[in-house]
Amino acid sequence: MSTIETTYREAMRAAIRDALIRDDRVFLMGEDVGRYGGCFAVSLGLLEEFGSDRVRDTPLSESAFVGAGIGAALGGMRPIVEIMTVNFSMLALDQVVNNAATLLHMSGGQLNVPIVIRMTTGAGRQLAAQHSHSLEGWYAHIPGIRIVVPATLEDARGMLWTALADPDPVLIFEPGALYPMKGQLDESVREVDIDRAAIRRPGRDATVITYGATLGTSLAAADALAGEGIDVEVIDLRTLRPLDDATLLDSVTRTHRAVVVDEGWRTGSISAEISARITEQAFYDLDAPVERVCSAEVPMPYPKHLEDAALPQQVDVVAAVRRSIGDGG
Amino acid sequence: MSTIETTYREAMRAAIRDALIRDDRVFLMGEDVGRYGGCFAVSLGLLEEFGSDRVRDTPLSESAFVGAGIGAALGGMRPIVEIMTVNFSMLALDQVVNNAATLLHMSGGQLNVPIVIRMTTGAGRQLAAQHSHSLEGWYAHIPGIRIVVPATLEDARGMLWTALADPDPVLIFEPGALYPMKGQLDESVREVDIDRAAIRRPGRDATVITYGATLGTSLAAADALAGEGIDVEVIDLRTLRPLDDATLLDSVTRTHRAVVVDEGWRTGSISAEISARITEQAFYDLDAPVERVCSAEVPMPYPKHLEDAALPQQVDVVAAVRRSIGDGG
Amino acid sequence: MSAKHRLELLRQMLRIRRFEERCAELYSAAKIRGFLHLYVGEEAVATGVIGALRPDEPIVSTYREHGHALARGVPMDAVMAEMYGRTNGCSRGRGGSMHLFDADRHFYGGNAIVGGGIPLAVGLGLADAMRGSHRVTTCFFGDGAFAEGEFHESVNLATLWQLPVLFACENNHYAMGTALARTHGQTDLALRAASYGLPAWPVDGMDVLAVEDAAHRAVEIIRAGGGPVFLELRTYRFRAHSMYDPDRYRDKAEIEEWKQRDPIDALVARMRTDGELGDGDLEAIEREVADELARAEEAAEAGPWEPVTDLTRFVYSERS
Amino acid sequence: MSAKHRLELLRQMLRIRRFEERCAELYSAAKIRGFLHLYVGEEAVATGVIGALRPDEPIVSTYREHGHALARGVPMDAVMAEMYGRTNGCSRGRGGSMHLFDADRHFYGGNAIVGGGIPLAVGLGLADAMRGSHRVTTCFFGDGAFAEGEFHESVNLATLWQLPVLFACENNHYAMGTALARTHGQTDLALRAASYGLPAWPVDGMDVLAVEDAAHRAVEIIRAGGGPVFLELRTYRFRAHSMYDPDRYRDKAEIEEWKQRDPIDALVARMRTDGELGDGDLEAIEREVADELARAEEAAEAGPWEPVTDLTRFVYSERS
Ligand SMILES: Cc1ncc(C[n+]2csc(CCOP(=O)(O)OP(=O)(O)O)c2C)c(N)n1
Ligand SMILES: Cc1ncc(C[n+]2csc(CCOP(=O)(O)OP(=O)(O)O)c2C)c(N)n1
Ligand SMILES: [Mg+2]
Ligand SMILES: [Mg+2]
Repeated sequence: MSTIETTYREAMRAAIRDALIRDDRVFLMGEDVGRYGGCFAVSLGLLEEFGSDRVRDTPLSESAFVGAGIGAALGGMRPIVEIMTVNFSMLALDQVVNNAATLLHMSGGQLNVPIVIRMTTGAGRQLAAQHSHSLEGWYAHIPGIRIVVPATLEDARGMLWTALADPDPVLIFEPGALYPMKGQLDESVREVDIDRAAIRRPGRDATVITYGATLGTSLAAADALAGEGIDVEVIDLRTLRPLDDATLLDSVTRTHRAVVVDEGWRTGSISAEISARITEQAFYDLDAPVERVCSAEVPMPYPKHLEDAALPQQVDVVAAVRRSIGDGG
Repeated sequence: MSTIETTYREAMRAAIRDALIRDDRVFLMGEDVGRYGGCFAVSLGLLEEFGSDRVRDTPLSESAFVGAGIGAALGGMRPIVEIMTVNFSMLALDQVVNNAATLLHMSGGQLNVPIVIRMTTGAGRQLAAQHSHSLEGWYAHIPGIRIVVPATLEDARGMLWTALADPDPVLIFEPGALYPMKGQLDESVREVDIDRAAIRRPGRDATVITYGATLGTSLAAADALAGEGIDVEVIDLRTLRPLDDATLLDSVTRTHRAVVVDEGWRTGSISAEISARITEQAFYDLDAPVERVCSAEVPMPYPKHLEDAALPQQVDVVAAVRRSIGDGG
Repeated sequence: MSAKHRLELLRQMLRIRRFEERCAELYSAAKIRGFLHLYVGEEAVATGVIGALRPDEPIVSTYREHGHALARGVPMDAVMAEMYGRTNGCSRGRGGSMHLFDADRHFYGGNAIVGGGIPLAVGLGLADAMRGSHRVTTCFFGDGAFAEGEFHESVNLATLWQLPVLFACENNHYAMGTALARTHGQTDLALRAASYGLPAWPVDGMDVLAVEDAAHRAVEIIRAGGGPVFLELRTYRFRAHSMYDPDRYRDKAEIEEWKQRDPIDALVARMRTDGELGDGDLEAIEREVADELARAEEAAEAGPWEPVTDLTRFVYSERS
Repeated sequence: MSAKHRLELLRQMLRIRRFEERCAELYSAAKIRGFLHLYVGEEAVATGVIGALRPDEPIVSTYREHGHALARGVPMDAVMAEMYGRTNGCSRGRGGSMHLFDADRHFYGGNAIVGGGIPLAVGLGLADAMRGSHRVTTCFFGDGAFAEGEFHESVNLATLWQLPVLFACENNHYAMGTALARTHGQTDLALRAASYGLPAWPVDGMDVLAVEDAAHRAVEIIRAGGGPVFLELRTYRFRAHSMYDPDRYRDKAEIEEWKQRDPIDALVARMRTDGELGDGDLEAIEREVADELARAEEAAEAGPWEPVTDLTRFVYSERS
């Protein structure tokens, strides 16, 4: 297999470009996706290549253009709708919760909504209290939609096409902190499965379950712990709804210890759901209570030192794994 | 103490009326709260008594009138903003998540938002997929706001005044199915604490934790189980954010078994958070995994038999308690 | 316009009227549950507007949509079965009164979020525009919905992109219990719509011929590539907002005044003066409608319930 | 208008201009982080509008609000310290550039959700109206925000209830990289606003005297109980949208053209011809501004950091 050096941002762009080439029902729509090149430069150059009809700048009207994306999907298109940042998606939530997620069911199976909605999520760039939330886990509460979070170059490159092939609404959350991430990518990647979680690092002593921006944090923590002779398995959820319980439970029944790491606020987080499911289905296999490492429950403060303090750090993951092992010890 | 016979609806109305009398900064604002008398007749007669300035009909503009309520609160008023049904609150979520919940923090402690937002929640009236959600547990994920759910006549009568006295935003969720609920209410009730959960039925063998419309279901299940000699403690959370861990843990460490009952969808529900917290803090006191009884993960179907099948029923609670006890048995 | 055509308009309005009058009874008989919003008095709007559309032109409606569904040709038995919540209903019984759907007939519902369907119509229009089609997508919504942000954003988007969308605003002068003048600072809705830069004008929504004429002009503009059009259809609902509504907020005299302009009576009178309504014509239509309604009710009564085991079907598509 | 007053307007615009030019340098020096949106070129708007307000009249702004904060009288050192994220910042360092607040000076921020502050302004106006006050609440927002549903709902609400709100639309002809004509089907924003039923007119936002004059007329209407007013202030930002923006979407000639209309140069030229600017006056102001800026930077540099142990303070009020 031949690989190329690329970034997460370029991989996302390649995925969008590829989709626009492969299927003429596909189009990209959102604020500044065209002439500006995307607020995080993801769609840079696509307007020039595909024209303003298929790379469509929208007014500041989140509810209408997300709703229009749903309508276009009903009309046989395959829209990729970009919302700049998860916080702004609150303005379009009515369309997502009351229309995209319900139409198939309300219509008794008549109306599919094959829309893909992409948005940036997460903190780490000192953007403060209205630009730094991580709400993908919160969205995972809604039946009728699928939630995916690419954490690797391969998933950034491959998840979009799989999402577009899905007959139902798929939301892709892109951790803003990952856009500059560099690495090697297999050139042949075009689509990837989005049904299963992935074991990014096999291990025997404890299972760390995470996704998105905290995958890197968790892998670094695992390396650190390896130095102490603690062998940690790291699982990347990849899809937050529906959750791949099988992969999680198989791991936990082997390691008997689980730590969930998640950039969302702790209360009502996806971590809580995972903790509850593991406890429900593997209670007697657990040597220690499931640990959670989440963000502090605070609207994100601007200063770097406070933002760092609010976010899950490698030391927090290391400490949680140690607690889990100490506990059961 | 002298009591009166009243309904949940009348108790809410008395609470609003009382607040309008006690504090001239208080006003009620929302769609059809005035001339129509409230879509569920909660505010019937208040326009005539207090006038259209303080009982204010609004246009269909959820985002603007919720935002205007936040602004009025910043301006020194004590608004009670009514959103007809939780589904419609999606249109105002930007104002709740990005403004009400963040202003105090973003301003470094300068700006309080003493707003109260009331809305109807829940299913049971065959209103189908866009009028039947139970999202109060979902809202509990958001730091900066407080979430309360009155399940009794006393709380319907007393929670509003306490909420108005709170310097921060409080959301009151009123289960639509409870409005007709009749009963005796202590005439002297004016305000109630909203910090603690309440043990509605003491018991020794298992703890059922619930709130809102499923409190009745849970108490009925407890009675049924009593017949089998199973003594169930039933806790009414009352406040979903912040959760009163102490009361829950104290009970579970006594009963060693917990079942959470919640009308929200199971995945990412408040039940998941409670399950995770109990496991984290009382793992070694548990004789069985925490059980959850939630709604089926489906946009609510219209027909009665399907709606019933989607909602937590007494038999489901009974079965969960039996599982919990059988498990540990 | 031929007498035959007017007779068709009359038949259509009567189908809607009789269907809904019966629904009110069936609601009291607890055969129909949940929310039920009747269209009685507004029949000329659905009949006139949808009469001007081709059968393959998409329609997006509201929770007050029985009239739109029937005018579009969704079979009455499928609509009635839906009200009953049976699997032979047009939404398989899952939707009920507020969620009538019929994909084959390009009827996109049935939306119970006020204003929630408007962006969907813009999107359906966008899909056509991107395929180079000027097929008209019609969106029905009310005077109350006009105040929602989704309306503003949608009309701007459709105008900016010159999409083939007909905005059919059913101004029945009330949003539930709130009168037009307590919803809008400026109550001339056509005037306000025009400010977005699209053709917009008010129409007498109690006169089916005027509505049909306006709709024809509107769709001609749109099909010619002239972009979206806004019609303010001034009408009135004779009954309460829903079966829950005691209707305390309207003055009875006002209701009576509007009833004098009943669109069905008006057309009948006009056809009589023009000698277009022969003896027994009306009775004949009434009989046909009564028969159709009786059959619909039977079909609904006989319709099977969805098995509880299928509760979670249609949350996601079934993968083959 | 007195020469002295014009000199004040000049001083105010220069304070804003020099402050922001320095912020751009401090951003490159990594003293300021996150998003930084500069107002350079638009100073006449904040200076003219806020100059017409009383100090106790509330202001609601956007993420491009340094100019509004300085014009309102938020001390420059408190603003600079906020950009640095220090506890002596006007938001205690928690907000940064996009979230400047000063409750004592009735400056309500500092909102980074486009359009998000507009309903807040309506609410502040509602609070005053309910107390019988016609104190003017001013809301600044852009041409892009005009497309948001929250704008539509808010203007209708303010007009319907005749609230004392000044809608100050800063039309700088771009929403980030999207030109006015690609955001709006009808680009005459004042015309569209007028359709809501409130007084609305366009103003040359590059001429501080024209802005101040228009603002005076607007607040007179509002204080007299005439309800809300909408001003479309036509202006231009000389710099990129934010420090992240390579500004690929604007034609350099267009930028140059607008720079010919620099509001500061324009006022200086005018005062010179009117003989209102004595030798050294300008230099004197520049010196004072430079000193103020130097002191502000020192204060920011010296400002303490919030201890990490206080991270979760201000999520909820501290109960006494
Ligand atoms: C977003 C939203 N807010 C409120 C409601 C409750 N509601 C249902 S219909 C209605 C009135 C709508 O009035 P209008 O748009 O004029 O339509 P009409 O009912 O008069 O046909 C209201 C307030 C809703 N369904 N959705
Ligand atoms: C709801 C929302 N959508 C998108 C953004 C990202 N964004 C920030 S500023 C901006 C452009 C706003 O344009 P305009 O209202 O004209 O104000 P200007 O920046 O020109 O002063 C955009 C798209 C945001 N902050 N909030
Ligand atoms: Mg109406
Ligand atoms: Mg702009």
